[in-house]
Amino acid sequence: MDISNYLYLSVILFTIGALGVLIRRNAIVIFMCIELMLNASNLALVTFSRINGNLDGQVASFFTMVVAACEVVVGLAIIVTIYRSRRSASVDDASLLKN
Amino acid sequence: MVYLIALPLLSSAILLLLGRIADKWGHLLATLVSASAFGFGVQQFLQMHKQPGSNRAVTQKLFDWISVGTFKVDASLLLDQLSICFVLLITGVGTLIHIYSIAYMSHDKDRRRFFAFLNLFIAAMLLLVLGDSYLNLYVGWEGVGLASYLLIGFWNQNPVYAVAAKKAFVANRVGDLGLSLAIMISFAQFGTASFSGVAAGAPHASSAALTAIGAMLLLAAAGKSAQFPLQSWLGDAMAGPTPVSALIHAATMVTAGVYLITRSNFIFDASSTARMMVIAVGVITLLFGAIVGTAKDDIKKALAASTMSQIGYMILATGLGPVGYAFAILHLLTHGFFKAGMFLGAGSVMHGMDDEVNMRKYGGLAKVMPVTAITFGLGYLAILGVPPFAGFYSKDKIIETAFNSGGSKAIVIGGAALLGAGITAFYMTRVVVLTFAGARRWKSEAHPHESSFLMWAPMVVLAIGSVASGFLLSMGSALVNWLQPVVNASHVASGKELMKPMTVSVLALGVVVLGAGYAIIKYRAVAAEAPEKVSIFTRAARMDLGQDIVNDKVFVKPGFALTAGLVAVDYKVIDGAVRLVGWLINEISDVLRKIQNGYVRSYALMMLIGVFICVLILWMVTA
Amino acid sequence: MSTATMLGNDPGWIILVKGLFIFVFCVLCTLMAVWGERRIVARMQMRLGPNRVGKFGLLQALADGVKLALKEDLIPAAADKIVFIVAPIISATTCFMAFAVIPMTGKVHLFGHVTAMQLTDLPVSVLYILAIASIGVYGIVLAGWSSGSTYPLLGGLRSSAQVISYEVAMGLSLVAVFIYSGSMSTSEIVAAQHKWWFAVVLFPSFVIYVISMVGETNRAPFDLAEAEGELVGGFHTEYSSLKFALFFLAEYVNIIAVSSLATTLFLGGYHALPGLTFTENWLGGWFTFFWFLGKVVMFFFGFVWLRGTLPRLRYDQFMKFGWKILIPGSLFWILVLATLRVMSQRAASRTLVVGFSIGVVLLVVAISSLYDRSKEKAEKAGAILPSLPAPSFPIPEIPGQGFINGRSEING
Amino acid sequence: MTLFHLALQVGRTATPEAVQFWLLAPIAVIAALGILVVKKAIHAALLMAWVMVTLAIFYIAEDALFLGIVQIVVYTGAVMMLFLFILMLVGVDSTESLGETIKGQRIPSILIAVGLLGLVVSLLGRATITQPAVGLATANADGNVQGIAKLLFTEYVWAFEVVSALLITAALGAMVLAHSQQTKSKFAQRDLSIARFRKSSLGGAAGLPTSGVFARHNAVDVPALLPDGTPAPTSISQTLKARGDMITSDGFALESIEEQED
Repeated sequence: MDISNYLYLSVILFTIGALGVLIRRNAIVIFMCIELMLNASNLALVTFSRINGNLDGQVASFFTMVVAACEVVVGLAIIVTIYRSRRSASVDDASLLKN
Repeated sequence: MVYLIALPLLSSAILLLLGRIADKWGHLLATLVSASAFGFGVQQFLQMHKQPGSNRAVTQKLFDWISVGTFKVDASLLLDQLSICFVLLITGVGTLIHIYSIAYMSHDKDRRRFFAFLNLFIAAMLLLVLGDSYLNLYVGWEGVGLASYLLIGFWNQNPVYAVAAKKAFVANRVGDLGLSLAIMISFAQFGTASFSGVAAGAPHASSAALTAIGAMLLLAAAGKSAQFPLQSWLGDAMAGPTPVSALIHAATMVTAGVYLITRSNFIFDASSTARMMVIAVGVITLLFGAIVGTAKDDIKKALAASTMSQIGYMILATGLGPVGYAFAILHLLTHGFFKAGMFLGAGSVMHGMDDEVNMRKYGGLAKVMPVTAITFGLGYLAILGVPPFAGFYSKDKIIETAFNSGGSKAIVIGGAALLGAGITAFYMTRVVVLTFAGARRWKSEAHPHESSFLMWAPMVVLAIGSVASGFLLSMGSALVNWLQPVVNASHVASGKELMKPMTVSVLALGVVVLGAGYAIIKYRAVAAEAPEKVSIFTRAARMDLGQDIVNDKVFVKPGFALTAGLVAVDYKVIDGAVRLVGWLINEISDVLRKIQNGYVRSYALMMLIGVFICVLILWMVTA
Repeated sequence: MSTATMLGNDPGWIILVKGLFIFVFCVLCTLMAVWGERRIVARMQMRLGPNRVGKFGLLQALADGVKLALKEDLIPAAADKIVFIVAPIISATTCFMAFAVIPMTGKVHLFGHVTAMQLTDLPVSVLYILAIASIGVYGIVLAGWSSGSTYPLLGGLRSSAQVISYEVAMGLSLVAVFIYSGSMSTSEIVAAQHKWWFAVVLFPSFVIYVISMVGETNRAPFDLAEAEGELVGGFHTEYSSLKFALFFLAEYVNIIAVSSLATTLFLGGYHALPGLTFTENWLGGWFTFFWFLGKVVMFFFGFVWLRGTLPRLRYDQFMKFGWKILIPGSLFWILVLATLRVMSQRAASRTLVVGFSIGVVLLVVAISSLYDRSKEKAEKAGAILPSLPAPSFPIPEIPGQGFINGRSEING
Repeated sequence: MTLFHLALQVGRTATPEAVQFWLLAPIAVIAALGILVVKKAIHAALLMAWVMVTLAIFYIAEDALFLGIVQIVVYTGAVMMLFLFILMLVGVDSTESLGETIKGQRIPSILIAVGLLGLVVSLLGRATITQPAVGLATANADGNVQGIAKLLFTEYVWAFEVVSALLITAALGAMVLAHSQQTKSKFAQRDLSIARFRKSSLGGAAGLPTSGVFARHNAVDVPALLPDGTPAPTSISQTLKARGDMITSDGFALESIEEQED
């Protein structure tokens, strides 16, 4: 099997993730879509690692995972805080700064 | 050498920054500093005196001031034969006036501030005369301008005084513009602003540039020394306390113009046009000041007009070429003594007369203020040029030099100088007669009395100076020889003499006797009020020959019109453009604001579009 | 020949046979476990327990299963149907998957093949078990959420927080094993214990693992996800019939799985007790299976014993215990252990090692005594009750306050 | 054309990896697309988890064993569990209407996304045509875990430390953000029991009457009757009262004893 198929899959998943960020309103779902994008790039990294025959790509995606975990933890805490005061997890409602 | 400047500056800073804490001892500190500066100056002078003529100039570099690429200006000081004269005059007279002021200002609650300003002035003036380049001089130049402004407006609670201070400041600015232009031209022309650099370059420079620099320097000198056409501020500057008038507006600061021209002798030596302008300014001012002086009833203003006139003599002398410089400086020094002495005397009179300045309200004060009368009288004799008093040696030399300057113009200049001497005799006699002689015209509630020791002691010292300085300085051409290396007066005796010194002295004395005699006759008995019905000449003189009116018509009104025009242009064209830009941005923003809708997802879409564009470019590039 | 290469040579049908064996083993174990638990708990509570169905009631669990299967399958109206159905399936499938890497016997002959009773061996098989366990939690959490009811939701919430918390402690206790055995493969860990069991060498890790495995399986005293007294039945309140049976099955298979893992990691796996190693060759190596089974049963008895004796913890106490004692404790322990390990690798002298160990022990004792003292102080300081206005009637003595006579209070 | 080519390729090289890929990849894509359209966030989370598990399997297939397992432990086990946890705290029963509220958002988004996809796929097609894969056989010779560990603790040790600092900071940050200050001190059981006895009346010392005691109904929303026959409103849970799920107690009062004797 052609290894680049993984890359195509990665691109597809990345695009879907980006699209999800753009068209979903629930902040948590948007977060998931960001995770999807990160995962897709991880897949690309792992595949690159295999193509180049060294493990740096895997280490990079390992770091991506850690950073993604950090991001989720803080992001979800923010969502909870916002939800506590506004009773809504929709990103469109959090637009006080406009105008 | 740097301590000369640093000490007064430091003392001034201490007095200003410590505030009320220094109220008790501030004046003493200031006086002490001034006196020590004088002592230091004397020591320097003695040291210099020991050296042979060519080694006397000392330069001291302080620090690199400006260093941009190849363009370098050092902050450095130059103490030479010319500077030391000024240093001694400034610190000596300055110390005397400090002492005088202790008593004179003792009732003023702001005495500490006054002394702080005085010290600031001393520091700035010393910097002016010690700077070794035009740029350093400029710093001192501005410093004395500031000090003068602060001191004229010392009693700024009086709006008239504040306006007078502002007027002096503005008039000085015009002159300063000339100085800065001169510096710029010399930078452009010679690549340096140091005296030695410019002196070295001057012989090779084009006459147009030299004339331009000379004209600009003359403008600067006119501003600072109250010469025509920037003379109008000096009379109003009398608003300041009398010691200020004595120190700044008689003895030192106003002579800065003379110093500047003397210092720039290499410029004026090289440009006869510039020299001619100097002569013209000097002649006009000496007559102008003298005429104005005849009509003033305010004793200080009369003395101010006299100062203007005497400085006119000095400027005239500097315009007369190498030989004139020394006489200008000689007259400057003697004038410093007798004019300062007379101002202090006037202050003493005012002090005794409850700050009354109108001479018509004086009369017969010689009896109650003998010391003041005697010292003032000695100064009077000095300014008149009666032998053997100081003025005789200095003023007569100038008149003589004017007559001997060669050509047909010499007769005009000399005649004018002689006429000036006559008028001087007239108005000075008027002052003396009105103040000290005749019947008493003061009101009964005034109790004129002799001033305290602290006040009359300086007056006595200055009176001695006005008696002896002329003789001492010109004995064996002492000053001329002393200054010879600086002003380069090697060809003193060149050109044929039109008149012998003796002839000039006799002529001058005759003119003086005429003027004085007329004044005695005319003012032996006067009314306490100035007569209203007077000749048109008197009226013109009273109005300062319309100097303010001319200023107003020629400069101020067109200036206002120009400014108004510029404001209109600024508002319509420049602001209009700015407003147009603002309006455009506003309109564009209104459109763009719709993009900024507050929705995170829209922003994310923008980001993605950006990414898309980047990838698109990448795609096209790699195609 | 290492176990990994040996397993790599297995033909496909042997793998199938092994898979079947694991499945049967798990189900049988569950049936026996249910019966055993009820009998043991009954003994502890001075009862008899089930003894009607079959000899000693042995078939009781089977009968229960049949009954459950025949019950009506209810799906609440508020439930999210798909997730409601998927949840027990996730639970029941993932619990079996952990067994794939558990070595149950040593080298045995199976239908003429030399192999070991272990489906596969990965270099990271312990991590694999952790991964599977973390997927297994989805069953509980989703069941709680999808029921559309308050109590299951609370149970699901509790369970997700609980599992995340105790997985950290469990993972940290496993790190000690990895450090000591130098591998994450189960068979190699078992092989590394041929001299000393890790339960002895790494006693603190063993204790932490045992505690967190109880937390991980939601068993008493950590059964907060299904706490009957508070949440009715917790996450499975709305479940009935076969779906409930699946959760039931998953719970017991999970218990067996974590017990098996504990056996493998700390009790030498299928190896015999020290001194009885000759038994390992009996029955062509198959006797090792009984050693394995025996150890698992011992752990299971521990589970039952805990359930029979300990009351349930309050939720905050439980979380505090996990985060403030287990995790810092195991972190500290790993630090000490890693230091010791490096020392031994760099061939440090024995005195140095002993000295370091004594130092650590002294440090721990000092800290704990200080902690106790500060706690005592805090308790003393906090013992003063808010002084409410004293009532006008005598009230019973309150410990630490002495007898309060209302009237005398007012008069005094 | 490309699709056809790919299909041919599948037919030709039916290695286990290819089978696995063509089995799981389409499902993963479908699941990912599902995230875009499902209404309930929790369904999205489940689909997401599925995609992550699939990716983990792909990692393992690509000789990244350790990363695959870590993917499951970290992403599926921790991150997605955290998502579920928050979803349960925040709007359990919220379904999201999928209608777009921002004008000009959806269509351009889809267009741009599809365009980006096309561009990158096209770029990829150009980039990887001639490059044969090296494979990880040599790199993984000492074992995948050991290989990664070697890189992590030598070349990338600085990044490793920085990332760990980041992780701790993030944990602290999350605690600070999500922590809500308790304004009133909580009463422990002990305090409550003391407070019960310190009241002016000992009436409630034994606890509130249970609902349904002496009553003719045993539903929780029916008040208990006191020994004298009057209903006790305190016997009903405060929660029910707050919800308004309570029947007025007057109707349950018994007639007075005298009346009954009459």
